[in-house]
Amino acid sequence: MKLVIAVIKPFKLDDVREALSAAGVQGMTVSEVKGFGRQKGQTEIYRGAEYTTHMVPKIKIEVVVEDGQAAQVVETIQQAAHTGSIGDGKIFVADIGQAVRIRTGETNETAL
Amino acid sequence: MKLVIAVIKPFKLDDVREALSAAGVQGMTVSEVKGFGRQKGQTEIYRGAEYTTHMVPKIKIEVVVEDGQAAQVVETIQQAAHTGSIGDGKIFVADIGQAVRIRTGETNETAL
Amino acid sequence: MKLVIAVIKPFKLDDVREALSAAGVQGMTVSEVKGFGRQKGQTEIYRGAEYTTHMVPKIKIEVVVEDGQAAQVVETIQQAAHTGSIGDGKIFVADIGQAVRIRTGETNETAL
Amino acid sequence: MNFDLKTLAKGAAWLALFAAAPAFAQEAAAVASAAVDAAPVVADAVAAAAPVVAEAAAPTPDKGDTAFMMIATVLVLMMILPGLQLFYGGLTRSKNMLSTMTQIGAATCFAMLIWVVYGYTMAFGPDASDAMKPFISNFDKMFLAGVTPDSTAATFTKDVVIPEYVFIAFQMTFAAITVSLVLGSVVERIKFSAVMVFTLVWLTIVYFPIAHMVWAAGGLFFEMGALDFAGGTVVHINAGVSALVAAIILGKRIGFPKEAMAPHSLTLTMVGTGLLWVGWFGFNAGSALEANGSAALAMINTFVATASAALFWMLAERLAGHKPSSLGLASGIIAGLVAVTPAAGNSGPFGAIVLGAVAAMVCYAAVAYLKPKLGYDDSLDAFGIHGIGGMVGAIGTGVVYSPALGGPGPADYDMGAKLLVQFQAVGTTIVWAAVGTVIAIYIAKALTGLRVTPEVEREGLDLGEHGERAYNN
Amino acid sequence: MNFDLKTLAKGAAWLALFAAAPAFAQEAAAVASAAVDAAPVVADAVAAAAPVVAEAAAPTPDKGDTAFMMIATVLVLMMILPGLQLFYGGLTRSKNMLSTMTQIGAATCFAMLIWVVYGYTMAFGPDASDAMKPFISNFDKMFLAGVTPDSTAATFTKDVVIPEYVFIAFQMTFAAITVSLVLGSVVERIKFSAVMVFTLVWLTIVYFPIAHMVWAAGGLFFEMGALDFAGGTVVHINAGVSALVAAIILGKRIGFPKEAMAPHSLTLTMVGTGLLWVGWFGFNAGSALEANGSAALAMINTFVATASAALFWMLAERLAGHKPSSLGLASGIIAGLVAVTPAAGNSGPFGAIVLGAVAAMVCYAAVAYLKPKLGYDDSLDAFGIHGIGGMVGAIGTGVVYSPALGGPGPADYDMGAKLLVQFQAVGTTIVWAAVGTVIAIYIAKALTGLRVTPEVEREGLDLGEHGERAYNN
Amino acid sequence: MNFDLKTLAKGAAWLALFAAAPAFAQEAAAVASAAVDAAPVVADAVAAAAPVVAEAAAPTPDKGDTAFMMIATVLVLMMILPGLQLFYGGLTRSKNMLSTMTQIGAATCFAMLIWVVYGYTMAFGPDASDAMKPFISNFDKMFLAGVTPDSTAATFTKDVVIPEYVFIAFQMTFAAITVSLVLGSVVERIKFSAVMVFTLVWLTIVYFPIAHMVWAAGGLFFEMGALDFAGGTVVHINAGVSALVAAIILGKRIGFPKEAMAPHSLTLTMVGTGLLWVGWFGFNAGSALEANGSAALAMINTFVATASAALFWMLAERLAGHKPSSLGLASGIIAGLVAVTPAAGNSGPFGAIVLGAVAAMVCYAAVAYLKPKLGYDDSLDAFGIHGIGGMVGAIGTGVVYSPALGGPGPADYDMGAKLLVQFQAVGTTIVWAAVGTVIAIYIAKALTGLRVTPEVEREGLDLGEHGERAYNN
Ligand SMILES: Nc1ncnc2c1ncn2[C@@H]1O[C@H](COP(=O)(O)OP(=O)(O)O)[C@@H](O)[C@H]1O
Ligand SMILES: Nc1ncnc2c1ncn2[C@@H]1O[C@H](COP(=O)(O)OP(=O)(O)O)[C@@H](O)[C@H]1O
Ligand SMILES: Nc1ncnc2c1ncn2[C@@H]1O[C@H](COP(=O)(O)OP(=O)(O)O)[C@@H](O)[C@H]1O
Repeated sequence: MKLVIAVIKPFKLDDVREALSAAGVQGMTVSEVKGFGRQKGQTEIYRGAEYTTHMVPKIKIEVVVEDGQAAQVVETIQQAAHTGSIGDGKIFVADIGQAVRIRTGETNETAL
Repeated sequence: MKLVIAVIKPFKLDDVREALSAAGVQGMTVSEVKGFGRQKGQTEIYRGAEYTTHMVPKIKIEVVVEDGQAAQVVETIQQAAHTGSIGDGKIFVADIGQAVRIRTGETNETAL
Repeated sequence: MKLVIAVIKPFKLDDVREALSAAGVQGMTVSEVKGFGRQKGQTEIYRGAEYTTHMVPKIKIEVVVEDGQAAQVVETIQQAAHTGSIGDGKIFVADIGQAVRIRTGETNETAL
Repeated sequence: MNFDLKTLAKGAAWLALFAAAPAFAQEAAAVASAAVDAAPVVADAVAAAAPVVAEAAAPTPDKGDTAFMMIATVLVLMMILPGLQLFYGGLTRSKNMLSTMTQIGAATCFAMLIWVVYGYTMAFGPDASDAMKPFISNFDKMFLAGVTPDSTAATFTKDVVIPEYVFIAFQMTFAAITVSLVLGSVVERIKFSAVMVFTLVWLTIVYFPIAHMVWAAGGLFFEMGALDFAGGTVVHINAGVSALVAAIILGKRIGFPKEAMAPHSLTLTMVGTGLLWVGWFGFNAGSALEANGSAALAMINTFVATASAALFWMLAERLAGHKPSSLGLASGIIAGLVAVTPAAGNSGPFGAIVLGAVAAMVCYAAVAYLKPKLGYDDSLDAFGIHGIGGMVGAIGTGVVYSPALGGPGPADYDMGAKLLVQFQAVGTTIVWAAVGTVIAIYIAKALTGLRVTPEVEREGLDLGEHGERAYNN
Repeated sequence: MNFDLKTLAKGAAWLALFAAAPAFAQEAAAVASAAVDAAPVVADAVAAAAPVVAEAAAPTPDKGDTAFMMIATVLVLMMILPGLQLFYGGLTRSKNMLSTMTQIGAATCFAMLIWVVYGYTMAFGPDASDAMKPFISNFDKMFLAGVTPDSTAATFTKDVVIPEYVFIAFQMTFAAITVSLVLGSVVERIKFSAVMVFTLVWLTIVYFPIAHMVWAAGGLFFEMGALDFAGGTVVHINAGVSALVAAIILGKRIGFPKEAMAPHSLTLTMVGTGLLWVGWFGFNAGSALEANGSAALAMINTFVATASAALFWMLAERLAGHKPSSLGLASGIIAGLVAVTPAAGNSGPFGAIVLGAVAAMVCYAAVAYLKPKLGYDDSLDAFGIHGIGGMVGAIGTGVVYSPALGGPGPADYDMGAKLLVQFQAVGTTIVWAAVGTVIAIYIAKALTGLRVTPEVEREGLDLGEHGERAYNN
Repeated sequence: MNFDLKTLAKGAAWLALFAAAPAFAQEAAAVASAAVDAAPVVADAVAAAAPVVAEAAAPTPDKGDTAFMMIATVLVLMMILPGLQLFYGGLTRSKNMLSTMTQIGAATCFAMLIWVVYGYTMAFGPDASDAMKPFISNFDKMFLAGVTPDSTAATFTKDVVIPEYVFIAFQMTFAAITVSLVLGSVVERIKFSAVMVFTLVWLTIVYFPIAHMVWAAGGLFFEMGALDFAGGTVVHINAGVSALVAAIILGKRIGFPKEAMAPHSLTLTMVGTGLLWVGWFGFNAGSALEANGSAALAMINTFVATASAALFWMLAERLAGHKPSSLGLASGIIAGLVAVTPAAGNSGPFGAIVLGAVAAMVCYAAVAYLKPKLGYDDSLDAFGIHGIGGMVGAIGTGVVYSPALGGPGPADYDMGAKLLVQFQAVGTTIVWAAVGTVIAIYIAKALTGLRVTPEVEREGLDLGEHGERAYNN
């Protein structure tokens, strides 16, 4: 199985989730992260003290899929999360050796 | 070494942590995430406007263990986090090639 | 490519980020996590009720780099995050099979 | 950008004005301080309303009244800062929290300055020509010319007066909260600079005239004998209708209604609700202008009508098959307060309880069913609660005023006739507010562009318009 | 489910009542407005306490008193909304924040309606039969029958009166806050519907009678000459004991005491603490019913006793080997306010300071040592602070009242005798409150099931009972 | 550690004192209650200032004044708890929120106890020897000896008095807020125990004397005829300068200015701002000591000067090329309130508007340009806003007081002379405050170590000093 990790712009989450569901993905895990990269953060000023946060709010999506499904999932995310402007984010793919559904004890593909 | 990733119900965290300690796990890293899956989120209504959040609050546990320990750790988590109802969560296992303890510079097994 | 995962003390984030930039890392993803390990949490008391949180606030840094760069990145983080006191944290390295830049569709090394 | 210039202009303008002020004051000093009139309520108060020229024999304020009115004034300020800021702010998304609070705060400050420069004289100054009289007063009291710590304002009781500065301050807070209420429908997308321009224009062409019509002797509704104890027409219908019009012109928020836009902190909304209720006693009881039985009646009504509305809103939620909610409690409290505003001193406690219950039910329907059907985006339901609730209150006041229902009306009270008057006042207010708002909003649009860019809207107005985040670590 | 029906029923019931009300009022209109009595303090106030029939020669209110009492009333409301909501809510877990605030808010609204329908007449209405007199008044003033803006209520000074509506409103807030205080021990697990039923029953069988006993001429404790300036017995002992009984019947929260249940926002608890202190001046000084020296004494005592308790609670924490905490400061402030309530006008400033210090130490011990030992789950320590603090205050008042300790008692003050009376009053209140609460809680249980399901409790009452989250993005 | 012992000591000390108190009181009881003097304003008020021995023919308080002053006192408390706690706390990082709120809360409580023990008599007690008279009163009123509910304090109007307990309480809140303001520059790194020691010493050697100099007949500045209506010198310059000195001695926070130290909740800062504004009316209008035209003038000025300052601060931000910010609005509001404090009853509304505008511009410059240049770390800009704003206000008052500018000054007002006096008062205050603070801080350092360890500072004072977290789940 593959673990697809996607870091995207927060307001794109709904689109990506819907696209993935449409693509038959049953589940995913989402977390709020901060991203550092080419996209520069906003400047905030408090009583003249200027802070440029290098960190930009992002959403990280982790989804584990069958090996066969991975390519399509990456594709789907890339399209759904795309705006064309700097900071759209990344998709990374890693191997997962084992998966278990806690409720049933099912393992691997059947656990997803 | 193996990275065991478990997504569980928040109120199960204490049980899982204790079970893992009992099983000899020395450390773990925990984060608050939102989960999307079979379990449906609560419906919230604000002045008649209905929102069904597809995302359910979950806890993600990441624990790196020696290869030999992995099976038992997965087992332990699965039992401690189990309630039998939808949304109990998943456990995923991935490979870790290297580990370092920042404080001492120790590496791999000794770093855990 | 390699995914370098580092769990460090929150106040070390700036140092690490700067060190990594200096080392030529273009981007990274950061999240707030809670750590469980040798370092014990603070004791809080509310009206005589004592709570010792086993969880200590930590920062998790995830950075994907070319295979060749990994060793140096680990090295850099280890030095920048080091204080020598318990709870400095860990660094883990895993394999990444594929990387995509959402904005351009570029893949692998060029996507980082 | 726009704001930059405009603010500069404004700044300059004021400085000029202020320089001029003293001069003004001097000339005017000669003028005897004419006691102003502020009778909010019944025609037969006109007697008391006749300007009384201050002289040796002039009545002096009772310190009990002065103390009461000063505190009442402070309470109304608390309704705005921090009351309304929290009530509205809690309902927005966290990325727009500061923008909401800042728009309310700045509009309030601006309204105060406008008020002392020319608002007060427009609403409560000396009589204008007979042609203008029904709509505004004349400008002789610009810069509060001639007002001194000894000048007094009439109340509804013959020979009972309060310091004019207190009356000016009390009415000033009414102007400030009314324009702030309007903002509830446009937050999360309107530019800060647009809010400032809108405030200036809207107060001038909508609020000051309507305040004069309702509360000043000679005012249109006042002469008609319309019942409006504490400003249901001037404040709530006025703000609610203007909010609706403004929201329609401005258009919906990006993603509305598809995206979830849950309140970022109902906790703060509840806090704001509590402070609004607390402050509302200054608003309603204070409108008696005296610490007397009429104020006491207004006070108890402001308790029970509100309590009733809060519970009936939650009841309405149950009837609609939902859970009774905290936001329901809060919305009911506000709806009840709005409805009882014109009725405060014009109803018995049980008339007020029924009025509150009806207002809650109607406002709930407006917010939960009417709004989705019509599809406009009134972000925080300024129209659904203040507009609708204000109308229920204004009409209902004509009913509960009847002695037959325990109201303080005269034995020979003619409900039919009074209801007609109430309807006329409401109708005129609706039209006036709607037209005035169209003008004000389009002027703001011309000068500032009115609406933030989609990027700013998406990222949040706090960062985009003010360069700040409401919450950090 | 239950709530649905009950609320409906309630709704219907009220509408019926309110329809009936005016009729009532009319009949009663003939009745002269009998001035009510509210002497919280000493037996020799009975003089002032005798009902005075309004007539031409009747005294009229001083506007200074009226102004003061109206503001005092508003301040007490602020103690509840948002004061108590924040103090209690901040101590709960975030998943129960709205539920806590909503239970307090709705109970308060319901209490207000019950008060004007029959609560006021039960506590402060015309004398009942000699047999009933020590416990309740009669029902002639149901629906505030016969009360008009001109009716007045007596104070402790002969011929000094205040508008009856103001007195009604002032006392109404006392009923509302007392029942709200009880909720502190049951939040995070009690059903919203159960809270509503409990409010109705508990006010009727516990609060109204005890308020009558303490404050009405002819009332049991009043005739005994028990000292209770602002309601230490009626409000705090009463609420504290009821809270303890309710908590025991209801049972512990899931996971208590094993799981960490840290306050979700001590920041908000501190805000609530500040607002409670601020509002408490309306509560304590207002209980003088006049803007006079007695109110001034109550005010300064409410400052210094509280300051002393706050610091001594933190000192107690140090003595116990812990860090002085913000929650300690807040808890000390509340403990001091509770303890000084009965003593406010019955002590000199230094007696008050000592009283506050002692109350803080004792309450700290109760909360930090007694509670764990006994093992009950009083979620927010309503008993530990209001119950225990109230007892320390009630007994302590008998001590600090002595002129020998700088108190305002008569030169020939017999402390032993007075302490006996105080103990009797406290004892009776404890028994009455305990028994009444058992009844009220079991009725609520029968009608609503009392406690939420484990799933709802685990997920939080905000979502489970109200379908909302306190905090979103 | 230190705190442990010291608190213990303190605790013991008080208990001793309090035990002694009544005795004291008794002896003193013989002494007739000398009416105190509190003339904040002009020399010719000295007439009213002469101590009036209470006797049969003594004037009795007007209930309107008493009501007003009691509420004004309560409003000032609200400025501190929760007002200032939120304004300051919101600006700190979340890890120091409780520490900031607790330091303010505990310092306030401690100040209240110190005030009744010996602060009041030092500032407003009977005349001391001619040598001491300009600086402090004598100690005859320690423990409020001889004060009863019937004692009265003079006002600025002949034969108009208020209950002495009210005057004591009103002034008590001034002492409490002033020391709390100082803390704004040292939070996030000073030890809690150090705050307590500093409070004790600083009030004794800095605040009480300066309060006496400004407000007591015979006081240095008072006799000079310095204009300070509500305490611009005593409260704001005093607090601001002390804050600066304390911050410099204490040193910068770790990571300042490199690390981002964004306010953790501007939302709460805005709430605090609103409550401060609301409460400030008690502070400014209350300083008239009567519910009269002078209070009314102070009230309207407290509205318009503030509104003007808020908008001009945002204008200044624009001129500096930044976005107008919510913190700008809040800072402007505070700057305006600070500047209008001495001018409240000493200016016309338009003089106040100009004063507010100028104060905002100057304070903005001080905070945005001066501070970075000088490089000291005044965490929350207590000096930049209270110190600088206070100076602008004190000097400006000498200008706007002129009748030529619409001020209430006499026709023959000699601005030059008055300005000289104002400068002298300001200068003396600066020196006195600076020297006194150096002493107080070094004593605190000797006893407590003054500053927390780097570990505690890094982890946050909430956990390190109080063992709590402000926010949990
Ligand atoms: N090497 C990396 N490892 C992990 N996350 C990365 C890496 N580079 C970028 N990211 C994540 O992707 C986000 C977007 O990257 P950025 O360089 O800002 O824009 P773009 O994706 O358009 O090149 C960053 O905010 C960060 O969260
Ligand atoms: N394919 C997946 N990849 C990553 N996380 C998943 C995946 N499927 C489910 N999850 C996580 O597991 C949680 C539980 O899954 P769900 O389908 O709701 O119930 P169950 O585990 O009982 O089948 C989800 O909320 C989500 O966080
Ligand atoms: N086996 C593990 N798997 C995942 N994370 C771990 C593991 N062990 C420790 N950590 C993380 O590293 C942090 C520091 O570890 P700790 O044992 O406290 O100190 P040290 O790193 O000095 O040994 C922990 O708080 C936890 O977040």
